[in-house]
Amino acid sequence: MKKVLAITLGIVTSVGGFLEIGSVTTAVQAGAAFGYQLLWAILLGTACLVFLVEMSGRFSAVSRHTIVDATRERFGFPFFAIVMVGVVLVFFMVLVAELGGIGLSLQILTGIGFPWWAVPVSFVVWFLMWKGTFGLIENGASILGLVTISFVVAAVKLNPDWGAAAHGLLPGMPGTDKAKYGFLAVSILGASISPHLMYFYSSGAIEDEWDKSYIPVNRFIATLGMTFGGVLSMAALVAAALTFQPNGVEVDTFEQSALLMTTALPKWGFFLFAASMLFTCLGAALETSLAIAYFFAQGFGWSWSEDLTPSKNARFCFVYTIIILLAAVPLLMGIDPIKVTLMSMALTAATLPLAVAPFLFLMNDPIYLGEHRNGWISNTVVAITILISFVLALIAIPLQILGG
Amino acid sequence: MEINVELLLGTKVCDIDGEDVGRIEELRVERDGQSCLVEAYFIGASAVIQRLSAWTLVRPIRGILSTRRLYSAYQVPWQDMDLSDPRHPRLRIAKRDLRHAK
Amino acid sequence: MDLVRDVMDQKLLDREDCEMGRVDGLVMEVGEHSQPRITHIQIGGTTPWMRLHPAFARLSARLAQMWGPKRKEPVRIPWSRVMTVGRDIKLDVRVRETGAIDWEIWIARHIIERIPGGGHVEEG
Amino acid sequence: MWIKRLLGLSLIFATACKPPTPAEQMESALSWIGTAGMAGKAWLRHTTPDTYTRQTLELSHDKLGQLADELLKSPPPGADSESLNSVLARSRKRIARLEALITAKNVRGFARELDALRADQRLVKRMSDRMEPNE
Repeated sequence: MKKVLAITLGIVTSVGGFLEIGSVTTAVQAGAAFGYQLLWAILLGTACLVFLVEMSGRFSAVSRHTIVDATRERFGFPFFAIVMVGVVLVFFMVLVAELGGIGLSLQILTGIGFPWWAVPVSFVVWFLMWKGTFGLIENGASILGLVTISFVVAAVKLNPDWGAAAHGLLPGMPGTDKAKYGFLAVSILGASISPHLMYFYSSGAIEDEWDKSYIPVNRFIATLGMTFGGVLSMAALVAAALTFQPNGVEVDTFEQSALLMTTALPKWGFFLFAASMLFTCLGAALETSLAIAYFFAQGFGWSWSEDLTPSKNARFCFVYTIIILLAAVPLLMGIDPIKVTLMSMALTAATLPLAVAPFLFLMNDPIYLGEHRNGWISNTVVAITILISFVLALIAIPLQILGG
Repeated sequence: MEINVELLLGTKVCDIDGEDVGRIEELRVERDGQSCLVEAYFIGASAVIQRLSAWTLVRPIRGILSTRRLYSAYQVPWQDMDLSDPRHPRLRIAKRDLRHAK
Repeated sequence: MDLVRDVMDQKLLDREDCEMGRVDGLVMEVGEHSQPRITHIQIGGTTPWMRLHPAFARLSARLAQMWGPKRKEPVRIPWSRVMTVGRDIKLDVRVRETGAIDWEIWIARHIIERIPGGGHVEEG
Repeated sequence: MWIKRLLGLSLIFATACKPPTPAEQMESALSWIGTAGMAGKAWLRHTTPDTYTRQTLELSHDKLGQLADELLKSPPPGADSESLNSVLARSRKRIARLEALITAKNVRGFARELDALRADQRLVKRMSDRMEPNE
């Protein structure tokens, strides 16, 4: 029974980590601008993610160590410190974007601007972490996140041309706007392969006390959970292609994205979109703050668990309290969350090699994994992901410098 | 004299004639009851592979790493290492007399 | 046993399996002719930062003077206290007596306990 | 060699940041008129809150204003800039009127104004299509 319930870890990881403001924004933008043509980027990102998440779970279940633990133990403090600076900076920006996403959802629902929501939203997120247990966050976020299935309903109701959609699963080059196409492809991959998801999942497996017997369960959960997220994100793209393209609308703002389902589901579309964004961004905000706190606690060997009372792991709780507090500041100043989102995705892409390269070593470590080491298929996938992430980094960094 | 092991890692080692040998990457120790004695120092690039426990990863592509230099490590018994200046460790023997680690 | 692979940066647990931090440094005693031996495990303070650059160590020392439990030296645990070296390193000590979690206690007392719902650290 | 190619590729992407051409501005203008149209249509079906719709119309109105100013400064080649300006100005006025009609809860007037806006959108679209070959 416990193993059946373990599926919620997969769904929460997927709903909060995969489907969040970043992937929805990029998917909707891509659909509006290029129709089905960028579906392949989501497919590729999802495929890489399935493998990486499976590995994170397997690593924790077999070795009883998280990926962060092992990164410090194998590579030593200096390398760990470099990863820490890069990763924590990016996670922080993602957190700002997610809190902003909650604020924007509330803004379109109530008409009150998102800066006003910065403090209440941050407080709620902090309070859930302070009082809640891991199980509550896990189950709550996955149940609420199921509202995103409306994306699939909307996409199907719009009668997409399945042949054309299938064609979009293969990469191609558009006739015009090559630069925008490339930028969106990079952003989609950056939004899909997000490292906080792997750290979160790997820590979650320890919080849920997985052992070797969970290896098959883990494989199933990782595949199903991430595919779930990928399908939802593709559905958002398809719905955007069918809704915005005929009207000539290029989506640049959250207000425009909110119209995603008003054609397909006239009665509830608007509210379903707002609710979907509200819940997924909430899940992602919890997940990202936890990922940051896990990162510090595991890297420095502090006690950590979302289930203990705060004073039992004071430094762990102190980290997320400070981080959430700081994340509210840019929103209070009225910085556009969508801009933060786009920037954080490009930066995620840029720091991806740092986060993914250790996988290649850790997943082949006989001391940690024994006979459960990676086979050649998984190793090839990691190698390809590292290669992709290096290319993404090379593309994303100049883009950032030039202020794209 | 006390030396911090973590700061010793990565320092360059010269042999008795001042020739460059490589960097200290790993220490082999023996636990003997309550104490922990240093048996040998490992110098060279593949000592890093050993340290990362990455042999399973490297072995299949051994053929590509044909250069002996990249692929070799020296094992220096504690008697042959002079740590009186921890920032500039020296061997008490010549480089050609060193033993390659397996 | 390989010192860097198996000991350095591993997690430390006390007698009751409480987390004590990680092996940030190891102290080696070198004599003129005697075999070198590992004498202490070093935790926290400036130790990890020194591995990055002495400037970071100075910075962390200065920050620690302004704030926190004001401990001057890194915590040192004699090697003779090591019980097992395995997945983690288990020490025959009580964590509260070593000072390894001074920061944890300080933050719990000064910040976490003052926020409603934070709970209390028990004495001892 | 491949590094050079990669750098070249990233430079191409970096040019995504260059100031938009008049043709791109035309597309943006169309996009914002389209947004106002979609938001209006959704409101007519009573499916979106009034405040949200007003805010979105206001956003479209402002963005369209900026784009119209820029298009006035550097008109797209091959387009009749006078009629373009007048149709953009008219669309803006219509969007502003739609906003007011929401406050007045005048559904019938809103529907009429929305149809007129859609007609304007088609007009701008035709202008934009005509100038495409010059790009």
